[in-house]
Amino acid sequence: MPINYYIFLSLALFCIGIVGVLTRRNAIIIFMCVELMLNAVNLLLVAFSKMHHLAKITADATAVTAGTDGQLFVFFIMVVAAAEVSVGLAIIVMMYRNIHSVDVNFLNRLKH
Amino acid sequence: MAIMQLTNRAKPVDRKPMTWLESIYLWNIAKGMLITIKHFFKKKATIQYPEQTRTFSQVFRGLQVLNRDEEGRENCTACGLCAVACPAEAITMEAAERQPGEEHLYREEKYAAKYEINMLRCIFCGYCEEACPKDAIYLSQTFAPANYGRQGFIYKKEDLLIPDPVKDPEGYKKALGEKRVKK
Amino acid sequence: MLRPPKRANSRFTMNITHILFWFLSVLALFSALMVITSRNPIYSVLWLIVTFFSISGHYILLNAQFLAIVNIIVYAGAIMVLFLFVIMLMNLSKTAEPKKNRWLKLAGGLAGGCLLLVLVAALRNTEIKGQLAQVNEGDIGLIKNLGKELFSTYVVPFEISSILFLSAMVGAVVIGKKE
Amino acid sequence: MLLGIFWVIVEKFLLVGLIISLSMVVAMYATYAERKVAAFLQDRIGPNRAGIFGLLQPLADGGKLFFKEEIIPLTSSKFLFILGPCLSMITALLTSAVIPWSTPLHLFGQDVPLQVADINIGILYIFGVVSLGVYGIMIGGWASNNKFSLLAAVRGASQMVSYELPMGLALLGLLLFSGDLRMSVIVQNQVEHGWHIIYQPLGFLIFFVCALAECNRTPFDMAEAENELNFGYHQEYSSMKLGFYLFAEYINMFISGIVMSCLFFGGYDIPFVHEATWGLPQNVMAIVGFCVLMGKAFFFVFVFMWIRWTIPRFRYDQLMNLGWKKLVPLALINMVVTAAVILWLKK
Repeated sequence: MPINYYIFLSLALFCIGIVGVLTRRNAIIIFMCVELMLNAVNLLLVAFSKMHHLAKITADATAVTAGTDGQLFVFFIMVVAAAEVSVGLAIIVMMYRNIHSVDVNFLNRLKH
Repeated sequence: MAIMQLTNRAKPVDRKPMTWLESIYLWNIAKGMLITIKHFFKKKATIQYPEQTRTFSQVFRGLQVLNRDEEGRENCTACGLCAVACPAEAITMEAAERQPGEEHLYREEKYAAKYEINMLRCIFCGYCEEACPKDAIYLSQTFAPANYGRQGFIYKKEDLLIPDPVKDPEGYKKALGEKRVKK
Repeated sequence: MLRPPKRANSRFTMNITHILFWFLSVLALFSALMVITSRNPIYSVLWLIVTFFSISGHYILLNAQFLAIVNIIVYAGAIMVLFLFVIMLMNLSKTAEPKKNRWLKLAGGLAGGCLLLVLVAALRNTEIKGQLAQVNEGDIGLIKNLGKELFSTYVVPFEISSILFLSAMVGAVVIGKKE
Repeated sequence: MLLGIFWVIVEKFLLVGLIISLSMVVAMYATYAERKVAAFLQDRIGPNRAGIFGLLQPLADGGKLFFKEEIIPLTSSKFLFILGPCLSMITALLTSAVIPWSTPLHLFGQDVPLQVADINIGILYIFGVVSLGVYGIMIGGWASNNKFSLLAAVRGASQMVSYELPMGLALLGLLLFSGDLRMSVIVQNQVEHGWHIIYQPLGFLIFFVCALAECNRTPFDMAEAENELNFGYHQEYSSMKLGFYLFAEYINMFISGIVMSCLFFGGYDIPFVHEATWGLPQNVMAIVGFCVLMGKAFFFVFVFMWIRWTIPRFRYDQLMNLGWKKLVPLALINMVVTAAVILWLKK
């Protein structure tokens, strides 16, 4: 599969995520759009890793592990995303408890 | 002790915090499961109702029956004592005079033309049986079958009368029940 | 913009893999769009799960089986459940998002579109555009190879990430606790 | 070549169809068995009117569910309301795809493996599907727009998410033994080296408890606590949608029995004998192996029921304490000890 397709697909997903972050005011949905962007990057990383692998292995048949690091990055991104979600959602719950809303526009004041 | 102890059967509750081994519950669960699996192989207590029936006790008070004497004549004279005795006011009746030629039907000069017991009101206390001077009503060892309508629980005289001992001696015996036979 | 270029590879034939690729791509894009356009947050979450599934499908096409299943377990099975949990507990769907400035929405969409346009234009003629990603074969995505690499070369980052996890857990508990 | 692929596809479709219908039939009769076991444990006889020994009772129950009135609450969100039970059913059926049901059959001159897909990540696949099982409950409970349903759904979901963790950790010790995630390799490993239960009794115990929790069976039936949450997450459901939920529970039970026998009790292996020396034809061996696997699974299903009719429900805090403070540390200890022993033996 040409790598171009994957690049454009990931770009499209990433930009959809960005549009979501820009247009929505619900903190949870903004958060979800961030996850979407992370996933777009993940997809591209995996595609690149496979591309890299193919290029290396056609040149040198012994390079069987070439490209593994790309997928491991994805693994680490998932780990970080999981940690981020747990803390982020705790913050959103906290915010909801304080101002009874998850609208980010209400957060532009420091004092409540 | 604030409360006086009446018996020594009360078991003091152990309120010690659970030890770690207890708090994974395994041992107690195993004990419980042993008990239930023992019951798995025990004899079952179920009685398959319509086919098998439980024998009633001698003093069981079931549906009322209107009695006849050995020649098949109705005992009831519509005196109304049972209706008076009934605490639930379940019994109503209408009396009529016996016409000549009806001697083989009714034992005395007066008989009940209508006799109704509302089984939804009846509490099966047996006072009607005690009140009856003619041994005309007694409580048998059957109970009212289920019905679809309330009207079905108002038992008419036809429903209550015992089978004729002359025409249907077996049915009569059966309806008379054990405790009557013994008397 | 996702149409295959006219001067496509001569090896390009429409087989099952390609059909699956297009199907999964369209599904991913459509459900991602639904995520940002749904009014009810619950529907957003569900569409996001569909997106993750189609991305997992892409991983399977790329024979990255481990990542595919981890993506499902971690994202669909844990993270999205957390989201759903929070939304249900707050009962957010009742209070729909208030109508907001349409111009702002338009501006947001426009900005995102411009970014997409610029990036696509920039990346249209990269030097790697002719290269292929290996599909359906190659076993670097299998758990054996990944595990070997992870626990030899990347063992320090792995341990650090576990510490990160622990601190995130503690942090979440501390933040979420009622004082 | 193309014909070969075609036959493989036909074969897999047949196998999938067989497995699904098998799970359905087993689930149907599991409802009957549940009632019978409950009755026997309580000194009763149980259903015995429909057919001999009441064997047609599941059909009667199913017929009743089918012809009940379908009610969709006015204020629910209709699509999700229907999606919930469907998801439950789908995730319950999906798990069976990686299970090796027996040794290969020999049909029409070729070996037919009795496994839908022997994928590289077998066990992880099971975990993935299990982790999706939450959605059926959550969506159904939320879509009903009823606070009892919602509470039950939230409770059930947090229970299932919490118990997935010790479940996975308990399996790590086993995976250290087998060195592979493929189900067929795990079973084969036990045929050669003895069942995993011998090496991993603690791991099995933890896995079993977690399997109970994942199937939402008593003592962990937080999601449908009848006496505190009325009827749990499927309170608003009626007719076949309710049937789907109930069915999914029994399918889950059956599949988890199968999974446990595959992981810890040797799958289709017959204990204490070396059946390869019997010299039976391959097909007969396959059928015998299948029956053995089913026997083990049915035993687990029976134990599930036995536990259900013995133990009362845990309180919610007890449940969480047990999961996070008891099972997770135990599973961790189990894993570390196993790893140390393996390392020591290898050295």
